[in-house]
Amino acid sequence: MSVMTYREALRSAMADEMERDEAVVVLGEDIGVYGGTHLVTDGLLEKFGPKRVMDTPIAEGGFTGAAIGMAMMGMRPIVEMMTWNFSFQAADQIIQNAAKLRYFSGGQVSVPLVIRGPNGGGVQLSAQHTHSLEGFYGHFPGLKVVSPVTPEDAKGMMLTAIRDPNPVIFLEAGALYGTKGEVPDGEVLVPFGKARIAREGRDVTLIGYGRQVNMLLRVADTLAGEEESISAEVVDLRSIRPFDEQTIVESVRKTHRAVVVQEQWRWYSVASEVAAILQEQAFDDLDAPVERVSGAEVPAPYARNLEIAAFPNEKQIVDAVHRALYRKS
Amino acid sequence: MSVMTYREALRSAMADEMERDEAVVVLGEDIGVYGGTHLVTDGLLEKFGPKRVMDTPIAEGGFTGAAIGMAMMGMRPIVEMMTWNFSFQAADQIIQNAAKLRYFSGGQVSVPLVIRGPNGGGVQLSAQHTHSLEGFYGHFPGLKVVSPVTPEDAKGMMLTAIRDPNPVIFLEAGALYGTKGEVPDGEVLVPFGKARIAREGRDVTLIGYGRQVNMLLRVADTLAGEEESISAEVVDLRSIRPFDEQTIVESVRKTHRAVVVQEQWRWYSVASEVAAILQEQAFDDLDAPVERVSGAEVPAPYARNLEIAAFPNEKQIVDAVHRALYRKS
Amino acid sequence: MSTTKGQSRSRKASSSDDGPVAARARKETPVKTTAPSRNGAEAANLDSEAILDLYRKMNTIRLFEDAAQRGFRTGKVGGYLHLYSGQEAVATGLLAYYKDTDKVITAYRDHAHALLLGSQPTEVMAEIYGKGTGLVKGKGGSMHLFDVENGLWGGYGIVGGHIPLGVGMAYALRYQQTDGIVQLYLGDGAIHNGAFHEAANLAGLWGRDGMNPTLFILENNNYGMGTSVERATIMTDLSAKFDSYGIEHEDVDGMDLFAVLEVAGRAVKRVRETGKPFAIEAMTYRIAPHGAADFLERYRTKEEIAEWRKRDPIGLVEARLLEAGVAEKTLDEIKAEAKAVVDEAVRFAEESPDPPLDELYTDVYADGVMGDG
Amino acid sequence: MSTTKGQSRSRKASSSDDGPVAARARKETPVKTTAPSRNGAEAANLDSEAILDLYRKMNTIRLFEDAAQRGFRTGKVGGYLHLYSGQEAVATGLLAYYKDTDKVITAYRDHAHALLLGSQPTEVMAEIYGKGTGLVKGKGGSMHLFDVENGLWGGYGIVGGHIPLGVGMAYALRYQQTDGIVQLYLGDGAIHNGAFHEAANLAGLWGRDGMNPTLFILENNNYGMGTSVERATIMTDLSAKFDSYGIEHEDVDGMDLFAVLEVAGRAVKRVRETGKPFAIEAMTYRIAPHGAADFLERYRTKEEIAEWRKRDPIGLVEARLLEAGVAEKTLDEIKAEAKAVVDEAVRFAEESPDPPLDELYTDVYADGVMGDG
Ligand SMILES: Cc1ncc(C[n+]2csc(CCOP(=O)(O)OP(=O)(O)O)c2C)c(N)n1
Ligand SMILES: Cc1ncc(C[n+]2csc(CCOP(=O)(O)OP(=O)(O)O)c2C)c(N)n1
Ligand SMILES: [Mg+2]
Ligand SMILES: [Mg+2]
Repeated sequence: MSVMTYREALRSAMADEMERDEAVVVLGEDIGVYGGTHLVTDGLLEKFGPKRVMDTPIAEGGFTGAAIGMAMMGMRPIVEMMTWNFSFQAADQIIQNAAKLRYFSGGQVSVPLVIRGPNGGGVQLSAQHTHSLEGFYGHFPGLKVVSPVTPEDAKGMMLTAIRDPNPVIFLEAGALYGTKGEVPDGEVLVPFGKARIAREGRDVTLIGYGRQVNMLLRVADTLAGEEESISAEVVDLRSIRPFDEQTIVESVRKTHRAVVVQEQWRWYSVASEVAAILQEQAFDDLDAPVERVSGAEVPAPYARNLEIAAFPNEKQIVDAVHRALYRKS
Repeated sequence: MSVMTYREALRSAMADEMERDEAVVVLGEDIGVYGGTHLVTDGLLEKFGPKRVMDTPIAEGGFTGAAIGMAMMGMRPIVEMMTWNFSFQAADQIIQNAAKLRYFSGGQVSVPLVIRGPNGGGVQLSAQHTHSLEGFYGHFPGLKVVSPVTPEDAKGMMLTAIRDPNPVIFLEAGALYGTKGEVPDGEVLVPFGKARIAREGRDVTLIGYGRQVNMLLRVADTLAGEEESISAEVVDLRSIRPFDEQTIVESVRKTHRAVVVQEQWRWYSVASEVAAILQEQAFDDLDAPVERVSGAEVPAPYARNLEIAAFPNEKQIVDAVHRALYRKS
Repeated sequence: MSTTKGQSRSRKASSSDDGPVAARARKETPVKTTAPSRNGAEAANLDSEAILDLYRKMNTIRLFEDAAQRGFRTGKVGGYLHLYSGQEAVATGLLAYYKDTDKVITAYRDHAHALLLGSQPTEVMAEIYGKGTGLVKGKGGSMHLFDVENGLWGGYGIVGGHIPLGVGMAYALRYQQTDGIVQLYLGDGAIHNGAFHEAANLAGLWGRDGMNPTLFILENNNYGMGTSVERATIMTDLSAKFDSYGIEHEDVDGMDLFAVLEVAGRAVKRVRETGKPFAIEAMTYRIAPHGAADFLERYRTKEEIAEWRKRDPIGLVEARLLEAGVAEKTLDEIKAEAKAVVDEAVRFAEESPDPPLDELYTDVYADGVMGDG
Repeated sequence: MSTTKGQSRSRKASSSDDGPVAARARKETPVKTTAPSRNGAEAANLDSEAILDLYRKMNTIRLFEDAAQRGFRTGKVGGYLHLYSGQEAVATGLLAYYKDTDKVITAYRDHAHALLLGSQPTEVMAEIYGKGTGLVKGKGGSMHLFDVENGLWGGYGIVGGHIPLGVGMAYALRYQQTDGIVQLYLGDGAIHNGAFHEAANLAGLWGRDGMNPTLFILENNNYGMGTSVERATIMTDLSAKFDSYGIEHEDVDGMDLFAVLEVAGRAVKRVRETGKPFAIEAMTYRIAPHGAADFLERYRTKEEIAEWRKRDPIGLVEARLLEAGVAEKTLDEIKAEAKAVVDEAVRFAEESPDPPLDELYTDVYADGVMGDG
């Protein structure tokens, strides 16, 4: 075990794999000479040289497409999206090529590609620079989509992503790059498609992923401290596609109540799917509707007070829990 | 009333509005000289000339962005996406500019834009040319997203779309361009955000949009003809954003059972949201889980037999209804 | 000859009203080599046997496309169907220099490329028919032919979308220290798409270090669906657009197999040796409709098509062979053989079974997640 | 002077190892006019009053940016903050020719454009502070300044994304039969983005019929964030990339207000009269970091910054004014006035209230659907 930041965890996973496998390269904007706008790739250029750590022009569609071509040839490129907000310019490459190539080539081609970068808001970047795209990419067969929240998962899931023979959309919690945590040394891979019980509980299941998980843990403390103490189980989904239905269904069979929280917008989202799954598979176990707490149905505003109001907060979640338990707040 | 095809209904709405309002122009690939690859715009160039009916190069991002700029200046451009599959190249313009401009300009700018074209599969166009993008675009605040199925709605909703001061994603049922129906003469606008009861029923609510609605009506006939006849209500959502929650909730309060059908993939989709809404707002009225029937979780295949197997069919829907009524098929 | 030079010149000339810049740009591009090269064959040092073989291939392609078209018209073939008829000299000449370390990538007009690279005509036709015996198991259809064993890496349906892939593949070929190159085909319509420009800039940039052996082959058939070059851009000297990326380029008469062979030989050698990209603009013409469902063809005249038919690439080779003293009978035999190959392909396709239904769920992921077999 | 010519030449020259094509392309572009134009002012027929006014504006911009930077460093300003410091001569010279039928659109480095177009410094600063009194009510922040009354149509954060908008706006201006033009600003990094190429091709095409009065202003400050021009493309003569779209262009020393004025006057007149696009490449430099959070600046040396500081655009104007006999005292007064304006802007911003919370839900739709007020 060693303590490292979320940022360092990602970097060490990439560095380890680059050491291990010549086929792994990194490309993106300002990841080399500049050191990476979030310093995630800092030092890799010095260590692995310009043929393996490639600064690119501002052409997300072009270099993502080129990385797909490299992957088709058996390389294992890691593309840095400086932020996921810029990936709309690469949507055609990601959705039409990376996700579907294996299928329309009748299995002749595979695309071992990782596309990674910060996702989600919270630092007043306003409308064009604030998106939470788990559902957006999770909709498409052929892609894998993950969203780790702890440094341990950041490293373990990055190792898994790089070795995965499929295109992986790796959504990092941009607001957490600096947060520290224990990370096992060496090659400890965290599998995709397995949710994590971040805290055990009996009365209600709180479901989230990415930086919301930390808020859910705080909320669980609050609830435990209430007069009529509420024991909340917290599930970190971790992986959006493939998705671990079993863990959330089993948790709800136990707690009979669920609140799902996300930063992204409500309509046609991860929370919609979670509610749909639970009513499908735990219909008779649910004592209350699955509650959803999502981002405000508006483009992200700039002003600090408005931005705070646009994202889920602890009070909203506590209120949702109370509704689910038919208690008044 | 006059009988016209879905294609003619769209064309007459555009022609009427172009007659009425100089600000309305149409642009896209091969919509003029060629007549439109689906002949929807056929004749408009001859009638309105090249300044109002503009053939563009193959640059979806460029001409969609240019249309946004025209709309900002008070024009009312209608962009034809030759098919919606090509809109991934314009995703950045649609999602980052059209949807958000009004917000990040503090209300100084509006974008009266219609982007229209065929959506959905069914004619063996395979993986890159088969998408059903209601949920994909419906996720984003700032956009309106509609999907008419009858010629009457095609015309009435196109009139509404062109006069709407916001960007409208107009998803046409490509497979139905040739189907005929009665269309009221003159300016009969169909409002957005209002679902349509396509058939009244008592025992189960079948929910869909676009070409699935026709299948749902056939299924309703089948169910009515069964030994223990089942009376199915069919709801055509018509509008994906804004969305009419009231109509589906009221229907389910009456029938206590719902099956939602879509061509698009299941994960993070319209059907997910419908199930989530119903369990939220009709929890105590539901006698069974909301059943979802979606497209197979694979990129669209080419072979006819595989493509047929990839889309929802009547048998799957009947089976889902039987499950919802706890009957065996 | 004069016809094409007329055609091609008039096409280039159509930008004469584009103002001085375009005019200058045109002037500045390397000397055009659209003039026929009598000694293209020699330059490509091909003996008449080799030429007869290319002639055979061109005939096979033409007859294959005619057969596919019949399949579509009779409802046996679905989806989209884009024919190569009229453009045979381009891919035939370029792929004559294919080496087994090379990779080929193109758009949806891809039947000829598969046939020329050695895919079985039976399996190509079966794919077009959507049968389980098809090149990609009936999953992709006409637009998505892949045969990676033989160097064909697709087969793509989104205009511009495959271009960045080809440039990345070329990087990989050098990164992996092979001597292979990528033959990257694109159309005149695709050059206006942002994906082309972003990819070409990367090719030029990576080529500076010898890391981008991409041979761009711009098949200028003067139309993107129904939109002619001069209606899509005012700078109609398309190859000159490569100047923006430091990529040298040359034009060639794409109807003349021998001219193509000559340029192709030089270009392939150069790209292989330097690891830098190069571009060839082949002036050609599709005598077929854009797609099998392009019935009206309002965007061009019967006369224009007739003019171009006079310079049918197969006819031109035929004339040259007869001139060179090859017996008419020999050519008839070759045509008959080509027909037999295509007839067999059709029979195979028609008799082949549909893909098994469980194929629906395979090949989604390379590891068996989410129901993938 | 020589410094910049050195700088700018060396920058252009950096493509000398790009092979003959790039070399040719470079040769072929119109004669560069980066040489200082002593009589720029006259050409722009500006009396010394007018020049003093531009000098005032440049000082206001510089002090405004310094103040915004302080706000960021002291945590009063959030998000991203991109300063214009060092590039003042470009927008100041170009917008001196702004006419009220014109429209201006740029990227996120947009404070100067707002100030030059007449937006209230108080409201601009308040926007940067995220206050309800801001130019866009605190909803957009530094990157999204809009003041459509004064001709500013944004303020965009996605590189390349605003370029097609500007081209479409220009079409509308002619469609609506105004004599307005669009001043469309973009950076050297944006020119490698597909959105630029697709939009420029449309501008050239529509301009053929006089339907595209777009003046492209390429602000080449030699860096896209930390990536220098020569690390982003091998064809470093960026203005020559407009040749692909039949768009004529001219280069100018973007540090020299008078050179900019001279070129701007001609270019604006020409675009207005012809309805055809034109491009200006202004060689300039940001002495500020890319964004206020760009602390390390590993991608350039202190020496390089120092070299450019010698040609600070404000310093150059100052020298010219003193030379022309303007009293030092006059200049000091102007600086003091500029400082007062900026101090007032900061005071206003700091004392302004946050936006009311119900503003969160307004301006989503133009017609109160879905909870929009
Ligand atoms: C992004 C995108 N837009 C539109 C289309 C529809 N489309 C298919 S082929 C074609 C014309 C392409 O022309 P060109 O590149 O010249 O190739 P050619 O068909 O002439 O071989 C168009 C517009 C598409 N497939 N992809
Ligand atoms: C599509 C996209 N990719 C990446 C970014 C991140 N980014 C913001 S500014 C910038 C550099 C742009 O450089 P340039 O166009 O030269 O403008 P300058 O900052 O020099 O004024 C980058 C890469 C972005 N905003 N949009
Ligand atoms: Mg073409
Ligand atoms: Mg720059």
